Amino acid sequence: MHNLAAITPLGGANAREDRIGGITIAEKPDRAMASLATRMGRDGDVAKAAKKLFGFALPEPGRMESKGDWAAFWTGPGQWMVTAPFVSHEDIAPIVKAGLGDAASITEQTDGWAQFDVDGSDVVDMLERLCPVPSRRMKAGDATRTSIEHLGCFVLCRVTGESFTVICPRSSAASMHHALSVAARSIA
Amino acid sequence: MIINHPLLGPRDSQEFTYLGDASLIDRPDWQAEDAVDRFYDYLYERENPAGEHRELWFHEQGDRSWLVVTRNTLTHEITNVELARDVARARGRGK
Amino acid sequence: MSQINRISGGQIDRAKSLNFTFDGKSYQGHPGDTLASALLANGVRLMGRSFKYHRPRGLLSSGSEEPNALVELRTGARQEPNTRATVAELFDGLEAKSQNRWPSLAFDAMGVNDKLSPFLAAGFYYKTFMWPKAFWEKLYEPIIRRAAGLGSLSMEVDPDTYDKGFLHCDLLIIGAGPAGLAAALTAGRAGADVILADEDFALGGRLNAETFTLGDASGADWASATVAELANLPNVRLMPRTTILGAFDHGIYGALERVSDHVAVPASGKPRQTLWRIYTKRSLLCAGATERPIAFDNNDRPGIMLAGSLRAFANRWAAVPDRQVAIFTNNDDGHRTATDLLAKGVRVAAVIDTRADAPRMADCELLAGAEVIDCKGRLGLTSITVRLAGGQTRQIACGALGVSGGWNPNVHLTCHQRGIPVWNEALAAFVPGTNPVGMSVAGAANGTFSTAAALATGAEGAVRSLADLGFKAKAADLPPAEDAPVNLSPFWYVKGASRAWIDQQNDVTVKDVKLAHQEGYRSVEHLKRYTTLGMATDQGKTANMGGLAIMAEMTGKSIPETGTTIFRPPYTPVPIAAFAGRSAGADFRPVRLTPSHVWAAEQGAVFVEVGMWKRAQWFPKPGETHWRQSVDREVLATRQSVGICDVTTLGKIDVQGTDAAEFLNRIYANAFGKLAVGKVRYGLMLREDGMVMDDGTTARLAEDHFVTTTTTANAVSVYRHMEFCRQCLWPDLDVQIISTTEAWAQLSVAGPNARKLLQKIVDAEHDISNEAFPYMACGEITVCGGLRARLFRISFSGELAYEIAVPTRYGDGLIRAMVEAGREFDAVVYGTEALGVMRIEKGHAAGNELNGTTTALNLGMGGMVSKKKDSIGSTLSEREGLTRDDALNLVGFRPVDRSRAFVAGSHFINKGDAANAANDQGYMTSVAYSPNLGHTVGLGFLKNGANRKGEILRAVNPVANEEVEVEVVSAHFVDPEGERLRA
Amino acid sequence: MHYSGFKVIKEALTGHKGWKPAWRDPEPQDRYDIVIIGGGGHGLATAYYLAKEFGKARIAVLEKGWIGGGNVGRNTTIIRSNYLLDGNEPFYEFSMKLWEGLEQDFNFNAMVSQRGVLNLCHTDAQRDAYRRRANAMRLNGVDSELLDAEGVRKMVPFLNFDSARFPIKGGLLQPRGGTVRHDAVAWGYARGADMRGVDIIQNCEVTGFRIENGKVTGVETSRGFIGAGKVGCAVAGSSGRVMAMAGINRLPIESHVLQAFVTEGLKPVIPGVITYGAGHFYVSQSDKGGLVFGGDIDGYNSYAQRGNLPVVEDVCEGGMSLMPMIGRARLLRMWGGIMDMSMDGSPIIDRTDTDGLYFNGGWCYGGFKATPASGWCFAHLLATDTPHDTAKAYRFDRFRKGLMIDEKGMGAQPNLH
Repeated sequence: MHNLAAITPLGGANAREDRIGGITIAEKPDRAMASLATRMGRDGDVAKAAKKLFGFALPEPGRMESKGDWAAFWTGPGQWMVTAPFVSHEDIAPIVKAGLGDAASITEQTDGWAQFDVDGSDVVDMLERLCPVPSRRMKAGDATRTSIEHLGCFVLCRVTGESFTVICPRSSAASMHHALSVAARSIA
Repeated sequence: MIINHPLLGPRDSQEFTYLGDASLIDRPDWQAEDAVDRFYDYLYERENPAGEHRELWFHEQGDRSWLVVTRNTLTHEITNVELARDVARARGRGK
Repeated sequence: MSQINRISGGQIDRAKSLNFTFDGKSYQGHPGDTLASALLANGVRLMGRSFKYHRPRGLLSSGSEEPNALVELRTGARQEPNTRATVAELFDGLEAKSQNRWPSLAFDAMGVNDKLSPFLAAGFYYKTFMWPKAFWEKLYEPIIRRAAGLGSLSMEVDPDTYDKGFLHCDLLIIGAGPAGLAAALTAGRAGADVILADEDFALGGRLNAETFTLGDASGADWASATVAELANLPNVRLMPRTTILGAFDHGIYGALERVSDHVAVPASGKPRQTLWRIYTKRSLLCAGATERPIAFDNNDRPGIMLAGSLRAFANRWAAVPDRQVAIFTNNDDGHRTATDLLAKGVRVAAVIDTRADAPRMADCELLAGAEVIDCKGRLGLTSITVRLAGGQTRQIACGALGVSGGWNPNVHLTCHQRGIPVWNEALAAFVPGTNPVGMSVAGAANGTFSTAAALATGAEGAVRSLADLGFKAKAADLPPAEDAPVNLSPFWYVKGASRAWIDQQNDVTVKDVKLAHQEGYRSVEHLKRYTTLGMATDQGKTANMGGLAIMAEMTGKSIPETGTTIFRPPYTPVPIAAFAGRSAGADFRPVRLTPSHVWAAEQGAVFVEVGMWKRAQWFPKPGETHWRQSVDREVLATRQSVGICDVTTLGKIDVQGTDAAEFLNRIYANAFGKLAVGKVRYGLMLREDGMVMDDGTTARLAEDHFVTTTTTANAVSVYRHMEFCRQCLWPDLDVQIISTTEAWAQLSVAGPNARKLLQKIVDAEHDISNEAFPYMACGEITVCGGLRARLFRISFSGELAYEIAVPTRYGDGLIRAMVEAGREFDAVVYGTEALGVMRIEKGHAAGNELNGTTTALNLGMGGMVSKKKDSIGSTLSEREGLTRDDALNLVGFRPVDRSRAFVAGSHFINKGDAANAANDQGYMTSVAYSPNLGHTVGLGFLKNGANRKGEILRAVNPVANEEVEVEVVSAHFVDPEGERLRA
Repeated sequence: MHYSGFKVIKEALTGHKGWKPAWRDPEPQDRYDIVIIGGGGHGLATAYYLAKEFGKARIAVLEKGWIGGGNVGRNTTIIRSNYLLDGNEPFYEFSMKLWEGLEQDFNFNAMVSQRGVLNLCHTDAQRDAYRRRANAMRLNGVDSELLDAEGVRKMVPFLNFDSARFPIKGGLLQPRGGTVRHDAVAWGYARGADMRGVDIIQNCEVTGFRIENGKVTGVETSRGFIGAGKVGCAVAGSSGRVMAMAGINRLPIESHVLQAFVTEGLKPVIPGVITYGAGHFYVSQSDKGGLVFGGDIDGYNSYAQRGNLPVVEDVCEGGMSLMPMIGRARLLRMWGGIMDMSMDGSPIIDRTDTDGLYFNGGWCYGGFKATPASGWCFAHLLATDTPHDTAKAYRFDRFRKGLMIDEKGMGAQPNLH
């Protein structure tokens, strides 16, 4: 076991969680993530292998699927992000690679991103101050890439109208956290 | 503007980055006799129509697809949106 | 009671009083008041001064079209110039000042302009102030600029915040008058997602200003009952205090919500205003109409206002400018004002109607076929002069005059996509022509003026709009309402009038319009620009039609032949801060932080902006007082022992697939096919025009797996370019790319002791000796007891160097471990400044050299552009202009007198030549003080530089009046043979 | 009629009865020696100089709408000659010198106001690039100054020095840069040309070219055929449309929309022109008090003369980052113009392959400041068939030959220039 300590995207030893009005903003460094991109002409192989590895079919555009440890959301034609608990899947890329073989290109993405769970009954009021996608109309399992305050990010809907995850480039975690907090305060 | 993404539905054009005329797909043959002339024409000359224009947009804050958008430059009306990869293949581009 | 002109009734809460001041004097009003209504109630008619002639002015209107009553609202950093008193909602403690006057509103020294007005006719300034030439800037313009503008900025940073947001709806209803409310009821009950927006704080539009009944209820009561029902529908969003400011492409509307303008200070964390971008499937414009005045001599005196506004003040706000009023109209609607005011106990001296056959509608004297030709009362109206039908004149005492020239539909938003309104002869007004796609118009905005018609067309409009979307809506059941026709005889200005104001704020008079015609400025655009008609803060809402009508008369053409009045966004002016939202000041753009940021901040690093990144520029040590001391120390220590630098910011793109090598072959000028697994190669990327786009290293981790790096600045554009090549040029290549820039914390370790240091970090099973891991090797390793990592033996500094990458969360831990491990070598951590010094010493091109106009040939890398394969940019790089013999070459420079320094941006001039453009030999791109060499070193582009080594030139810097003799040398100042990096 | 202060006083005292139309409204003749298509700034200036400096007669300017209704009437009025490259700098300096004597020359006060143009820099690399440019200007005999952060603070203390996302490191100042009342430029040239016999024909849209044996013999218009010895095309954003009528279907030009903005009138706060180096924002204050500002083009091909919200917001964000004290100033009006964006960001003044047809275009969004020199150089080319010394580089074939004049180094992507 190596001896290097990890820090969170916001720079702390522990994940940060804030409650502003009815909204909770929680940093989530405990999810490992890898990208999966279908090799040319290997769609069928990918579908099969993915079903076997994850236990579900890779989701359609704009959607997210999950089962057990695994979740996946669509990111582009023939491309997905796959996530699993960090504690058990820190080496997520080789695990996925092993399952997909040469049918897909797998790239470790865990630390490329900062994940924030935003929850609360008025979370949509907050999100509509931040991003152009219609968060009010998003249903559980909807997942899309968009931008918030000039930052490219993914917005995933976990529970319709209540729970979302915002995933942004790790280096900008502080700016994203600031943007989320300001928006939460303005509706608090 | 709103670009009706073939896979994702309507999206704010602010999520996209614009390149220009879709003829940029038709990159000339480097081994042609008059390759320099062809490349010059390909890269520098534009029809610049006042009306229907096929153009390339990149869904930078989205799924990273390049799209070919058919848009009227007088009214900004968009009549067709295609994945550029499909258009490129249809125009005979491959490997 | 001090509110001497407060009458009975109205929609104000008399139980509560609000204190406010105007020009330092204290007054009281009530909730429901605007600043304008409260001032009127307090007997204040004089509220402002005009722009050019500084004429005393009062209210013209009761709404957002107001041209005259502009004030500086609030004080200190919240001071808000040019605020229309008519839309400023009264709050307790409100402070307002009049503007554009000195020393006081009642006595304004600049009022002398009014006396000089014959000399200040339209466009006078185009014809004079030209002699002597120097006087324009020294004398004339400073005087003009001193007189410029209306209100003033505080010059302080606004303490309030602004929000932005995005809304989506099926139907956006713009305006909550009778048409808008009927539409909202219809659409809301049908279950559609509806947004109903109105600029007013009270929804209801004219229903709140009129005495009509809707069924059994007053208009205002019906409006509030309807609003109450709508508020209970979850699919309807009511947005009072929200102006739809513009109609943009594809059904996108901009809206400004004034969240906190009705309170003294926004609540903690709340924005002052929110700018909404509303995505609509359909929209229904129910924006009502704006009344237009009739011009007559001195028609701008305080107390003269639009008749509809006069009755709005009386009915809604229970305020009148005076207890004795008169009405001047060319249409039936003007008479309503008389009726309503009489009902309120206000004396109506007469209704003057330009129509000879005017009906007698109000219970007061009617002067049919008569015209108001002049009036008295400089600071407030005292009387009007009426020319009776028979030609005789009559003086009528009054303190207020309501003027109605008819109503213009508020077509503004229909014009925002260059739709052109069409003329309606019966209304003598423009009505919507081509509307933006998805927009319909209802009610007065569409020229259907009666309340019944507004209700009906609003409901029908909603039904039709929703039918397009597949909703089967049923028109809401609507109460019976007045359905009076429009009876109007066009009348724009009183013949013979001269100083009769058309555009009150900008002081454009009838004679100015005539002068413009006389001088040939006859198109609407020329008229507008020459006279400034319609260019004031009200965008000519009450002025444009009058100007157009006079021009039509002058040219002998009809109004529609003469032109039309189109409007541009925004509908009403919008604070710049609102458009910026949260992206202001330090929050202008997001910040990107490096993995070692926390550690660097602990060390007291000085940070520098590199694109969005904040990078450590240098790490000052105690006792270092100048940045050069820190940087020199970092450079020397690195070259003498070892230095560590966070280089995470370089773009990293993962390239995989069976065709990955071929793909790289095509996007880089040099070849990649034969790069062995476990090796790294430098790559030069060209744009299709042959200019260098970017450079970086590419490591082959497996047959079908590469990691390529970009410069920090170009990471995004290179990735986009690669996607373009992959999807648009070679769609069948099997290659997948994805950015991994932030997934890995990457540290550079450079210097003779780099390996020794690394060996303490890299786990023992990985042999990184020079033999096992030579220059340009790469591999996947583990560090610190099993953490997966990547190691690249590449060098930017020219030293023995590596870049080591670990998952980003461990980057902080890694730099701490490296610093600890490096203690025995006196390792330093260096910043971007030392990095820059070392790369200049080594002669590596960077951003200053890759400026988008340099070719591989310019950089001395022409040989890298392979002619054996197709790659982006190779063909056009052969053009004659890019391959000239005297093309610029990147070379090094050192001062002949080593004690002298030169600067980047200097130009090269041959010795003995005059320093001018014709003799320009090139320019210096990058300069640093080399602590290793003890003198300044520079890189630069020099004509035919490759063949001019040893030549002495002058590096001239005329902007600082400096020049330094320099010698042309190799760009590789340090270790030109590359022995160190292979050590 | 000569304009003067004396004349203004005289007319004021006699009821302004003596003012005559600033230019005539003539019927088109059958034939002219030279026909200029486009009654914008460049077209009118070309006609003016053809008549005044090159002694040409029988000249017409054909305008499809009203003169001055295009970009000369919808820009942010900035003049400057702070260019880097040899292909550009002498030309823009020639223009600047013409501005400096323009009003006396054409007897119309265009309010040429040289209050300085200050370009801010926010990184060392930007400062180095500005120094190179400042020196290039000096080597061309043009005024330039390089300010450090303190110098900038002294000059414009109201900028955001304390909480800026991108701190101000200095600036490139051209003291002679400034602003001009844009409409007056069109009108002044029109009046001056008209006085010298040029026919300015408004509401006369060119609908086609008559080309015989490879030579232009005239143009078809909405008011009939008009014969011409030579035809000069100066139609900016409409270049593609007009040249296509002459069978030239492809040009190194794209038409894009540029938006500009003006606030309500405010008491003077901004001395000259200030441009932000870390965002898309530049601003000046007009003599009427409005802050006139703009930023980047919308970025997509357009002939619609209107833009969209993202750029409005982007520009205002830049403004609020640089000078937050303007926050409570209200944006009064926004408008869009069609920019003839060339492939290297620099213009074209050249002959075409069709004998007798000459082209002036590709001004990107810098055409206003170029108006006098563009007119003069185009007149030179039309009159002498040789390029003016300062406009020699503005050739069509420079792209084919690899002689681009790319100030920004953006390459063949017009929306980035």
